[in-house]
Amino acid sequence: MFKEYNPIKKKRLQIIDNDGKVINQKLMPKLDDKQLIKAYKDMLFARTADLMIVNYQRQGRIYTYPPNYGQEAISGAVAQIMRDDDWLVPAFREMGAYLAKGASLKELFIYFMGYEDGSLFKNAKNFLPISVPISSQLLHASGIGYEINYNNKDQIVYTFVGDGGTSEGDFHEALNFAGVWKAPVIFIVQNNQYGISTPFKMQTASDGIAIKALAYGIEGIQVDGNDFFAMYKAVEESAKHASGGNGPVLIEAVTYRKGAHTTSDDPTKYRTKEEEEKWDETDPLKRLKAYLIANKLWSEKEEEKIVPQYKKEIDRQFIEAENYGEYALEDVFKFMYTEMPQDIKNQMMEHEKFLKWKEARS
Amino acid sequence: MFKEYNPIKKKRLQIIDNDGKVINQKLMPKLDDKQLIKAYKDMLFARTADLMIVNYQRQGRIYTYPPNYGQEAISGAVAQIMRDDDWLVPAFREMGAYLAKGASLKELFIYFMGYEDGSLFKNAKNFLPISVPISSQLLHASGIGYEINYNNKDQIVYTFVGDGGTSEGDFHEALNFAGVWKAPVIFIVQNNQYGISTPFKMQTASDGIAIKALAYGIEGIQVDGNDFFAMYKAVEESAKHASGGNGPVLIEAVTYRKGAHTTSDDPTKYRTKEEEEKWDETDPLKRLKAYLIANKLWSEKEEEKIVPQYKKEIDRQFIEAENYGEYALEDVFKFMYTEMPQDIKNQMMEHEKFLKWKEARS
Amino acid sequence: MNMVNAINNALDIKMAEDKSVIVYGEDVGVEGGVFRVTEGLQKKHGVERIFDSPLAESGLAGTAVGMAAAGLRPIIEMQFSGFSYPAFNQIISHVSRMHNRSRGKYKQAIVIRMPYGGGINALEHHSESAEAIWGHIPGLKVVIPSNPHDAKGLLISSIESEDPVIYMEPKRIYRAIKQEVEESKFAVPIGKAKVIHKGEDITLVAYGAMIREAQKAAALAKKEGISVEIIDLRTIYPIDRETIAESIKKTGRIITVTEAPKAFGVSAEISAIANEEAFLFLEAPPKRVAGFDTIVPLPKGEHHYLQTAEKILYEIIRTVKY
Amino acid sequence: MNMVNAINNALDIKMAEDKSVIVYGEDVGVEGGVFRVTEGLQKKHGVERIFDSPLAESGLAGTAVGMAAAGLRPIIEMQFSGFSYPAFNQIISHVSRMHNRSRGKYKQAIVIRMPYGGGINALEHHSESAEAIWGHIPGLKVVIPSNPHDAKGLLISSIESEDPVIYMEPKRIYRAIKQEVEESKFAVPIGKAKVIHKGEDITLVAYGAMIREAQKAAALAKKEGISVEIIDLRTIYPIDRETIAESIKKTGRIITVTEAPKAFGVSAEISAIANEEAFLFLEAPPKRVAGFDTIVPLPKGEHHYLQTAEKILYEIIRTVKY
Ligand SMILES: Cc1ncc(C[n+]2csc(CCOP(=O)(O)OP(=O)(O)O)c2C)c(N)n1
Ligand SMILES: Cc1ncc(C[n+]2csc(CCOP(=O)(O)OP(=O)(O)O)c2C)c(N)n1
Ligand SMILES: [Mg+2]
Ligand SMILES: [Mg+2]
Repeated sequence: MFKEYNPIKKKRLQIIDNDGKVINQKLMPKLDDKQLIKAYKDMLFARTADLMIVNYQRQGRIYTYPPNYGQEAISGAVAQIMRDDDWLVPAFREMGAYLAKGASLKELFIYFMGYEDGSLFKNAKNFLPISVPISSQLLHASGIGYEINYNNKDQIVYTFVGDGGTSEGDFHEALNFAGVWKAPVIFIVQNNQYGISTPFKMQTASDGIAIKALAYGIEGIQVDGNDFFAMYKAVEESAKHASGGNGPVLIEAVTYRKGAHTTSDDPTKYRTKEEEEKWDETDPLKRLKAYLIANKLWSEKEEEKIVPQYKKEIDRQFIEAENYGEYALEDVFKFMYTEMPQDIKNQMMEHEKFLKWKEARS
Repeated sequence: MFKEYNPIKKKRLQIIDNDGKVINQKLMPKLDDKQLIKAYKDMLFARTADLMIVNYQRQGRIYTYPPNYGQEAISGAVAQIMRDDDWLVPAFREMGAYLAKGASLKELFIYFMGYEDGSLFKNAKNFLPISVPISSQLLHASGIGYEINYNNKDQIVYTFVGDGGTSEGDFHEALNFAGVWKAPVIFIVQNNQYGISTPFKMQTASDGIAIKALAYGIEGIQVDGNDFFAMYKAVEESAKHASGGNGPVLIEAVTYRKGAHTTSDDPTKYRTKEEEEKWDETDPLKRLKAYLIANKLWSEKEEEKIVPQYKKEIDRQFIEAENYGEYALEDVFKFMYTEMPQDIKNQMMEHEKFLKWKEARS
Repeated sequence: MNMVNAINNALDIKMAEDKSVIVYGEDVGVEGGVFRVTEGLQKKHGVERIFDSPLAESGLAGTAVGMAAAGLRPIIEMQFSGFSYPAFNQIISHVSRMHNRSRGKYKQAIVIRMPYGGGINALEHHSESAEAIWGHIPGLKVVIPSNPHDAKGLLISSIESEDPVIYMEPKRIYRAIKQEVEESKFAVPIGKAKVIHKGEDITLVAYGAMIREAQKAAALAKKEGISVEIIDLRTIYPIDRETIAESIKKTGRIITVTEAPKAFGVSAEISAIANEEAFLFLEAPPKRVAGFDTIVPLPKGEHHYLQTAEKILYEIIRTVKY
Repeated sequence: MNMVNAINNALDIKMAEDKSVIVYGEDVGVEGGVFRVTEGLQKKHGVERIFDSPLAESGLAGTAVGMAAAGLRPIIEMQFSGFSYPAFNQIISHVSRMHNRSRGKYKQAIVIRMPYGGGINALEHHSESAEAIWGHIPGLKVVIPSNPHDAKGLLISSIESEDPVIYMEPKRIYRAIKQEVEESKFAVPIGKAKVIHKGEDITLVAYGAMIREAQKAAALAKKEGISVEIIDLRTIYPIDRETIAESIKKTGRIITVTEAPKAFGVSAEISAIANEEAFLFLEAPPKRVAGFDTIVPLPKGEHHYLQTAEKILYEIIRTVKY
C-alpha cells in the first residue's frame, strides 16, 4: 500500500465517499459489525463530550479547551488499533485516542480545570501527558521508539502533531532520528488546514505533508482523515510496518477543524462560511454513520437513545471533576524533584508562615 | 534541468569524469578559456592557502582551522558566478567563496588567529561573518532573501552548510521559510560524507540530501561536487531560477573532506585509507586540471611556476596578519552595543584600575 | 488606551514612519495576534509588511537576524514568552552577537516582543517569566513596561534602537489599566528606571504586572505607618543601578518584587547591586519577594505562586522591623 | 587520573552496572568525543549503548526525554555548552518539567554533559559559561566539578539521580589536574559544597576551573597576611546555602569568582544569599569577581576576560580593607 500511495504520486487514500459509499473495496479494512459499531460509538462519545466541554467553558466552568470537533475519525481509528502496551505521545487535539488509552474524561476535565493531577491518567499505561509546546513531543516519541528497539519490545508509539507543527525544527529532528534509528513510531499529522488562524499554504510550500517523509527515508501516506476506513487502513498498515522493524511512518490525515482553535479563538476572523460548509460535507461522523445505516448497523433511533446517556455520563464525570477539591500548597512543590531539596522545602515553609500571618491579620 | 535531475530520479549531475573527460556535453556550461583558467587558478590558490594554513597551525602560529582540502570545486564554481551585490552567508568551509566575495586571506588569518577584527572583511559587500553554530546561518539567508524580495532587489543569497548540518532543526525551518517566501536563496550542502567523525549514513536515512527539497516544495539537485563543470552548471541554473522569482534551490554537492575536520581532528580514528584513496580519484583540482591540460589551457610547468608565487603571496599576508598587533581591552566592549551602556563602561574602567594596580605591584 | 492599544499604536506609528519596519510572527496578520495586539495593522500597512509566519520560533528569530543585517528593522512576536525557547539559540548565538562579531558592520535592530507572566488562568507554558535569562545574555536589551504610557514609549525606543531588544509584555495587565496616552510619537528611554511613588522607609523595586501589586502593598503599608518608595524598573538590562542606589541611600531597605523564580533571578541581581552600591546604608537585608523555585502551577494552584500585595506587605513589615 | 579519565571511568562503571544507562551524542561513539571523554566505551559496551547521534541538539535532549519516560537512563553529550542552546526548549519545557507535569509518573533520569568555560583558545561559542541560566530553571540540578575526584563522584551521583542533571565540565582543566582517584565506585553528593581551604579573613566561593585561580589567589593573599577560606560550590542548584552562610559568619567577607557574565549570574545569587543568611555578619559588601557583561572574546582578547588569581587578589585586598 505504501508503494501504491507513495506521496510522489500525489494520491490520497480514501475508502468511502462523502455519503458513506465504499469507493475503494480493495483496501477496505476487515472489521466485524461489533468493531464497526464500537468505532462509531467511540467517535460519537468523543464528539458529544467535545461539544459539551465547549459549553462548560462558556459557562465558565472550565478553562481554555482545544476542541476536536470534525477530527474524530483520526483518533477514532487509532483507538481501535492501539494496544495497551503501545505508547501514546499526544499533542492536545486527539481526545478519542486518550480515552482509548485508558484516560478518563474526569481526568481530562481535571486537567483543563487547572490541576496537574489531571495528567496522571491512573489507568492509562504508556501515555505521556498533553504536550503544549508545538512539535516538541515528537522527539519524545522517537526516544521511546529507541527504547522499544533497545529492549526488543513489541510496542509501537503513536504520536500526534498538527499541520502548523510540521514547520517546527523538532518535527524535522524527530522524523530524522526515528528514520536513522528505525524507531517504531507512527507520526500522525492532523492537517486540519489551520494553525490557529494561519492557513496551511502559509506553513509550507510543499504539496501536502506526506511528501515530507521522503526527506527522512521513511514511508509516508496522505489519507482522507475524515474517512474512518481510510484512517483505519492507514494506521493498520503503518502498525504492521513499524512492528516489523521497518521504521517509522508519517501519516498525513487531511481533515478540518470544524470548531475554534481553542475556546478563546474566533474563526470567523480568518475563514469563510463557504469554506466551512464545503468541509461540512466531509464530516467524519456523518460519513461513517451513513455507511452503518446503509448496512443496517445503526439507526437514528439508536443515536437518539444513546446520546442522552452519553451526556449524562459526561456530566456526571464533569461534576465529579468540579468537586475535585482544593489545590494544596504542597502540590506546587512536591513533584519538582523526586525528593524535595531543602531550599524548596524552605520556600514552602516560609510561605506557610506568611499564610498564618495573613490569617491572623484578617 | 531541474526536471531532468529531479531528486526522485536519483540522478547525479556530472559533466566530466574522473579523468577530466566530458561525459555530458549537452549540459556543459559555456565558459571561455580565460574564465576556465581563472576558475582553476582560484581553486589552486585556495588549495595552496589551505594546505599552508594547516602547516601554520602545526607550527602554532594560528588556532584551530577547518581545512577545505578536496572541496574546492564547490566554492570555485560559486566564485565564478556570484556577483558583487549578491549575499554570501557562510558556514566555515568555503574559503574560495570568501575570497571571491572580496575577503582577503589576511583577514581570514586574523580571524583564525583569534581577533574578531578578522570578520570585518573591509572590501567584501554583503558577506556575513563565519557562522559556527551549525545550520543557524541558513535562516539568516532566508531572512535576507525576504529583504531582497521586499525591496525588489536584483540579488541572490548563497549559503553553505554541511551534510551534518542538515540534521538540525534550523535547516528545516530555513528551507521552509524560504520556500513559503519564495526567497532567492541557493542552499548549498557540501556533503563531504562526514560531520566530524559521524558518517553520512548516521545523519539521515534519506537517500542523499537533494531529495529533502521535496519537503519544502522547492527545487533540489544532486551534483558531483568534485566536478567543477557540474557545480558551475548547477549554480548557474539555480541563480537563474532564483533570480526569476521562482524561489530557493537546494544543491547537494557530493564531495569528500580530504583533510581533517579541523586541525584538532584525527580522521584515521574513524575512516580507512582505502576510502580516502577511492575518493582521491575524484579530486576536483586533478579533474579540472586534466581537462585544461587536454584542452591545452594549462600545463604542469605553469603550475610549477605559479604555485611558489602563490605561496609567497600567502606567506606575505600571513606575516602581515601575525603583526596585527595587540588586542586592545576596549575591543572587548566596544561593539557589544552601538553605544556602550554605562554599566559596561564601568566594567571596563574597573578593569583598567585593576591593571594599573597590577602594574604598580610588579 | 490600554496596553494592547498602546503597543498597537506604537507599531502603527513606526510602520507609518519607516518602511524598513516590518512585523511578523505566528497569527499576527489577518487575526491580529492571539491577544489582538496587531489588530488592524495588516489592513493598514499591507501583507508584505505584517504577516503570519510559519509556526517556527527559531525561524522567526533567525530570519530576523538576516533581515536586520540587510537593513530592515524586523519586529517579531513570540506568541507567548514560554514559546520563545525554540528561538533561544538564534537569540543567544546571533541576535545578541552579530553586531559584535562583525565589529559593528551588521546591525541587529530587532525587537522581539513577547507576552509574559502569570495570572491569566492559562495552560502550561503560558505563564512564564524568564527575563533574568535574557538579562544574563550579553548584547541584548531587555525592557518591560508596567502601564500603557510606558508600553508605547518604550516600544518606540525599542524599535528605534540600533541594538536588539527583548520587549516583554505583562499580559496580565494588557487590558487592566487604562490611561490617557498621547496619540503622537514619544519615547521613554531604555535603561532608566522611574520612582513612581516617593517614600522614606523602604524601597520596593518591581516591574511589569508586579507594579500594581507593589502599589497596593504601599497603600496597605501606609496604613501601618510605613512610607514606601516604589521604583518601576522598566528596563531589566542595562539595569539602572543609580536610581536603585539613590533610593536605598534614602530608605536603607529594599525589597524586589518579581513573579519569576527566585534562584538566579532578577531579585538576586538587585540584592547584589544593593550591596555594591549602598552597602553602608543598608539597615536590613535586601529581600526577594519572588516566585518559588518551581514551575508556575496550573490555574487552580496559581494563587499559591503569584505575588500579592499582602505577601509584599508581610515582607515590608518584616524588613522594617528587622 | 585526570578529569577526562575520571569522567570516562564513571561512565564505564555505571554502564557496566546498569543496562538502562546509555550514552549518545555527536561523535561520542567511534571517535570517543572531540575531547576523548568517551574513548573506548563503544568498544566495551557496544554500539547500541553508546553511539553517534545525528547533529541535532534538540533531538538529543528531546529523545532523551522519551527514553527516560520509558525507563532508560540516557546520558547525552552536548559537544560544547555553547551548542546546547538548540536544545533549550526541550530542556526547559520537558526535561525539567515532565516529572512535575506527570505528577511523578514519568521520571527524567537524564544527565546532560557539556564541556564549558574559556581558556582554551577556541573559536566563538566554545568558551561559554551559562550555568546561571540552567540554575534559574526549576526542575534541574546543575553540577560542576573542579577536580578529577569530584568529577567522578558527582557524575556517579548524577547518573544515579532520579531527576535530570546538567553536568558541566570545565574543559580548561580536563587534563590539567592529576589525582589519585579510587578505581571503584564512589559518590560525591549533589547539593553539598565543600570547604577546600580553611581561612579566617575572607571567603572565596568558586567552582570549576576557577577553583585553581582561587587557590592561587589564596596563596598570594597569604603572603599579604590575609587568610582565605575557599568554598568549592560543586553544585549550582540546589545551592548549598548553609556552607556559604557558615563561612561568612566566620570571615565576615565574601567574594564569588565565576567566569560567567556578571549581570544576573551565579555571583549575584551568592550575594543575595549572603544578605539573606548572614547579613549581620557582613563587614564588607559581598563582591563579584565575574566575567564582563560581554561576549567572551576570541583567543587574542581572552586574557582580558578571564578571571585570574591576581584579579581575585586585588578584590580580596579591597574587600579586606573595606
Ligand atoms: C512552540 C510553540 N509555539 C507556539 C505555540 C502556540 N500555539 C498553540 S496551538 C498553535 C497552532 C498549532 O497549529 P497546528 O499544529 O496546525 O495544530 P492544530 O491546533 O491545528 O491542531 C500555536 C501557534 C505553542 N503552543 N508552542
Ligand atoms: C549547533 C552546533 N552543534 C555542534 C557543533 C560542533 N561541530 C562543529 S563542526 C561539526 C560537524 C559539522 O559537520 P557538517 O555539517 O557535515 O560540516 P563539515 O564540518 O563536514 O563541513 C560539529 C558537530 C557546532 N559547531 N554547532
Ligand atoms: Mg492545524
Ligand atoms: Mg560534513
